[in-house]
Amino acid sequence: MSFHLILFLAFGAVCVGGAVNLLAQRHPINSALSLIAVMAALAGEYLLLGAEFVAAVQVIVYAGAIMVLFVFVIMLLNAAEEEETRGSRVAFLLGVPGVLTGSVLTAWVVLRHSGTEAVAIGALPGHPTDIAQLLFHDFLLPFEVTSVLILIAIMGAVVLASKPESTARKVD
Amino acid sequence: MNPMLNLWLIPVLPLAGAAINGFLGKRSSRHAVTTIALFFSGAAFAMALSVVARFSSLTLPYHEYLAHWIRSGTFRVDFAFYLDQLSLVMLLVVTGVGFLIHIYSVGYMWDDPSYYRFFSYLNLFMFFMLTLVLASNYLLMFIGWEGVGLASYLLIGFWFTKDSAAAAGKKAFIVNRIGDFGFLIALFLLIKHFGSLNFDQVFQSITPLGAETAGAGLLTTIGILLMVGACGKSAQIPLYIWLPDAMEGPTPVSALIHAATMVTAGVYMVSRSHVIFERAPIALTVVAIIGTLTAFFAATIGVAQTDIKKVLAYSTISQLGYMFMACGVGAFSAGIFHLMTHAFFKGLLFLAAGSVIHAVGGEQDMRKMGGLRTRIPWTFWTMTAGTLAIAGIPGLAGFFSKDEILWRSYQASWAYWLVGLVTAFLTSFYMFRLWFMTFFGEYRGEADAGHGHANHSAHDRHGDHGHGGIHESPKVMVVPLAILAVLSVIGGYVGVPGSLGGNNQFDKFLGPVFHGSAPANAQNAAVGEKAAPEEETEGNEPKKAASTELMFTAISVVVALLGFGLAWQLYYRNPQLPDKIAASMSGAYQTLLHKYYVDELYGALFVKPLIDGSTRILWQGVDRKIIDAAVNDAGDGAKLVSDIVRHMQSGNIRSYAGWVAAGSAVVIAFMIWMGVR
Amino acid sequence: MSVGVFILVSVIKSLVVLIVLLTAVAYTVWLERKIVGRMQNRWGPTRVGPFGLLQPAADGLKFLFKEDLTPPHVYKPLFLAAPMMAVIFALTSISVIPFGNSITLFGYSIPLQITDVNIGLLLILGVTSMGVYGVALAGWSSNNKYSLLGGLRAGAQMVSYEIALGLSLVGVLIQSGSFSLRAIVDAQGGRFLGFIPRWNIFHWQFVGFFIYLMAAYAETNRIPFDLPEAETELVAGYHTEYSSMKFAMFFMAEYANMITVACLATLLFFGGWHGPLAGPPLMRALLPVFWFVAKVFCFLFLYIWVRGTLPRFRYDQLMSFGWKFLLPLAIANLMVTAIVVAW
Amino acid sequence: MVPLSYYLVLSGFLFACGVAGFLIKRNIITIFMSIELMLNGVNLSFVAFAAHWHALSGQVFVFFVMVVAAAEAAVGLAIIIAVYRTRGTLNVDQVNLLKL
Repeated sequence: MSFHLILFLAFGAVCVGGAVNLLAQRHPINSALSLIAVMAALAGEYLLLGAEFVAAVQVIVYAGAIMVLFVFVIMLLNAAEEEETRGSRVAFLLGVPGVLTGSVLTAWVVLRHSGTEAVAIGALPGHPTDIAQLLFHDFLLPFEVTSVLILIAIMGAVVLASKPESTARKVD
Repeated sequence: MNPMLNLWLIPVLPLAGAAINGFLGKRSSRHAVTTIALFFSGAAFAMALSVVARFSSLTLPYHEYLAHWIRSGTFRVDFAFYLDQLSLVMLLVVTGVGFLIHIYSVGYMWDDPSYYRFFSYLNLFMFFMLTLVLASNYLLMFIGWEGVGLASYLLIGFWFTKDSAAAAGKKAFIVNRIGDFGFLIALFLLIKHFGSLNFDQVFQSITPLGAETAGAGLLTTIGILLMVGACGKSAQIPLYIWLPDAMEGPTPVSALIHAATMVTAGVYMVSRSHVIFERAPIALTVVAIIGTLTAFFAATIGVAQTDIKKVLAYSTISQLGYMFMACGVGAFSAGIFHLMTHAFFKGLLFLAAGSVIHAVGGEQDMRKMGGLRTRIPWTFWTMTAGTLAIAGIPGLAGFFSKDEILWRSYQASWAYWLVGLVTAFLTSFYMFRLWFMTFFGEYRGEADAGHGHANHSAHDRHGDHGHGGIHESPKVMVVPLAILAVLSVIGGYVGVPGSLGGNNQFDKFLGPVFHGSAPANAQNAAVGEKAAPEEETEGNEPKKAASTELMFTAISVVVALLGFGLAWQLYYRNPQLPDKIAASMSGAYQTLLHKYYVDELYGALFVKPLIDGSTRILWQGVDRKIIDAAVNDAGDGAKLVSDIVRHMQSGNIRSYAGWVAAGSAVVIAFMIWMGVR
Repeated sequence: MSVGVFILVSVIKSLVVLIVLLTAVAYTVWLERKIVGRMQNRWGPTRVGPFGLLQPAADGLKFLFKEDLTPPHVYKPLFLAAPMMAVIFALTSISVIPFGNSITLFGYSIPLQITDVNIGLLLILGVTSMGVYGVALAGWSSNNKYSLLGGLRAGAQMVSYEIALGLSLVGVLIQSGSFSLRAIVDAQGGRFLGFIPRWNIFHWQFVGFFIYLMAAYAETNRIPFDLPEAETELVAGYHTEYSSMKFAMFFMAEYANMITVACLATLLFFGGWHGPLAGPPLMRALLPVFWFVAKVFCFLFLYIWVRGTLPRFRYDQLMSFGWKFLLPLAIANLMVTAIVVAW
Repeated sequence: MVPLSYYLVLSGFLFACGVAGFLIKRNIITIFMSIELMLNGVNLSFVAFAAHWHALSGQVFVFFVMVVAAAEAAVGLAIIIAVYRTRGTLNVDQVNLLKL
């Protein structure tokens, strides 16, 4: 029961708890917060895996930006608790067992077929410079493509979220 | 080394004329159209003459490679031309007669609204015919073959507003298809077994083979199939039915295509393939029998016809029968000889008939003619020359060629000779019948010109210039008549048989083409002997043969005179007699009048079942019940299925997600299963 | 050193830093009140202790003993959690800030920094970005339209300016190719042509510093960007409904953030603890800390000065300024720096 | 020392939870968050593999995934706002105009 394993289990527990809580909570804002917890814990896992940069970016981008957007939208639309519907009950009765069995099966297979090779702390020094090397040399094209993608996403978001009446006002 | 002849120009010139007239003629004046058409056909003729001029200096056969067409493995077909004595003869006939008929048509078609179209078609026909004649391989020949079929279709249906014309055109086209089918199969067989379609290669690979006396072999099959094609094109039994209807076309067309050139393509093809036929006795016999029967039957039918052009049509068929008879007995040169002379006098006859029709204002029924001798002297005298020639009156072209054929057929079998003789008698009979009915006795038609106009529209509508009554044709029509008349008088002297003091020039001329190709093996007695007399005629032939030949000549002359006499009896001395005879033996007469009901027979045998079958089975059965039904049911099925499946499209996002998840779950399960296993 | 000692030292360092920081927060408040008072031509706090020096303690006591009331209709869990989040994130970001070279005590060389991770800067950025939640959730959970507006404003404003902030830092990062704050500071040692200190501000990064300053003000919701808590329009925005200690937490968080930002500015643009060294060894050991604190103090003074001087922006002005001016400028600065460094 | 498989199981569980959330939740926003959860699970396995195979590219992929997630979040949230504006609800069960 090494220190490393303890940390892993701690963060993992937070992850699992957050994920389950995301499902359990009825109010979107709680789900959002539990998701943030999951992401923070995941950042911890990344640190354990020696990927400090990824961990930092995880916190900044996911927890710091994307989830802020979610929370922002939740506040903006003042989302209320979700109400039960017939479809939801059906989905619940079907979905949860299915997902549980699926995950259990996967876990079983993975554990059954995985050797005992372990991952040590900092086994791979994910130093920013190395990552930069990869990102801007080997993966330059995908990088640019993603940049274009995100540009398009920005424009799409602007267009979609712009109020129709505002455009109407522009017209007259 | 051969001088460059530019043979390819000969077909291409008329093509150019056809193109120019076809595309620009509509807007240009009649004179321009005339100039174009005459220039290009004349130029072709001039080229042909130049070829003749340099012919002696050529080493035959002369090949001219133009461009490569099909190259597939070892099999190759080129746009290449081939010139030997045979094709030279054909070349001269086609260009010469064609040119004359072009000239004639200028006068004949002058008033036709689509004058340019006529000449465009005519030039097109020249192009294809020349391609056919000059081709150096069967495939190019086939192209010309089909092309002339097309041209004849276009020209028969030239007045396509007339139902009968359109129908006749279609009939000709379809019947020819049947023949072409056989031809094509023959070509495929040639490719399969000899890997080539070039005349040289095919014949070289065939020459070593022996004759198939044992029974029907490959060559026999090919030969018979080729003969089927020839039957289609050259209107032989059983495919002759299209030619009489083809008279719906303008008379120059009948003269050029359906008498002088196109219909003789079959004969040309057969004699071009003589190497094959000489090794297939059975095929030869088939050819001979078909030719003989055709000659006889067509003649009998011709006896009863009253339409002047129909008479000539049937006589054409029977003359073609003669030619095939000649080929069938291995006397290819004789066949070609007759082909040439026939081109002269039959072209002449048709043109003269056209002139007559023109004179009487579109009337084609001989019973409405008569006494035209004095009214249209030029036509009369030229037609007389033609009639005498075809009837086999000594000294004229038809005499020599027909006599030659009869003599050679006798050498094969007396049966051919006998039927040929009867046919000769019938020929002279119906020809003189036509002659008498047209030119002698009283004029039985209405004299007023106005009536002429009335049935112009029904028939050749050439007479739209209000001509007053009966009148001689213009110079431009008469001159070709005269030239052809001269040709049909003297044309025979190129091939005077030895027995008559000549030494068969024509046969010698064609010698290199036909001789020396006979199969080597001895048991092929039939063809061998038939080939023998030719060599003899060139030199010291035994007096016995000469005397017998003379005797036969005499017999045929007598027969011809008999025919003349009978016709004189019936149609000049007492013209009412024929009706009595017809009444007395009406059964036979009706049969003849209705051409042995062959058309009706074919209609009942092939056409009607075909139509019914395609209506009931193919249209209402297959098309409606299977094809349409399949399509409709497919659509309905799709509708049905999607009607069920669309409930998956609940529009509910989560349900979609559920489907996706389920699918991926299945995939994962499969992968796990694979992994675990 | 052994794990035990390591843990011990870490704990001690954390405690020291925490105490110092909280004290600093308290006295920054006092300082602000004093200076703004002077600027507005009044005394500021004078009664409690000399120069009102004990005022912070008094405020602290007041906050502690005031009634802690939770209004009805608030979403309780978040209403309670929000201030804590704010404080936690504010205090966390201090943990990677170095405030001096390593000193040697009892034979142990101890870096004057709680922990030196090689991505310290990123960590700070991340934590500060998390700081949004405190404000936003507070505004939302207190179920009050002014608060909600305040929260929304805070969220939008922080997310927007975070970009400019990050980009303004990238220039520095390019120049000193590391995320470790200590490394960045070390890269700024030395001088240009003898007398100009080799600080990033003098080393092409003055534009970057300008951008950073603006963005930092917005991030900390200080005037002229304090729209989330615009007293005049939103009646104190997101913390309208908060009282006593919970309000104090927001207060602490704000000033802690100010200090953090000031420290960062010092470290990134003003050479951290670099400064003239002289005197006996102990003094040599402590002078860097002094320089560091001095620079941070300057920045805090600047903060207060600006607050006393500038009016508040309008919200659309704020946004257009951030997106249409600051962001392009930051990108341009980044490009120029990249070119300069590359060449 | 933690075996690789532990990380994989964890990521698998997170992914499964994401799927479950997608299936069970009614609120569009929560559904989107479930998607983010799935992406995070995938990221974890990426990083774990990267550490296991000593190949940094795994971490690079994580960045790409983050970019995609960011784009998706931006557009998705914009869509959510538009939907809310037009339909006045965030419940996916009531956003079913496409239903037959």
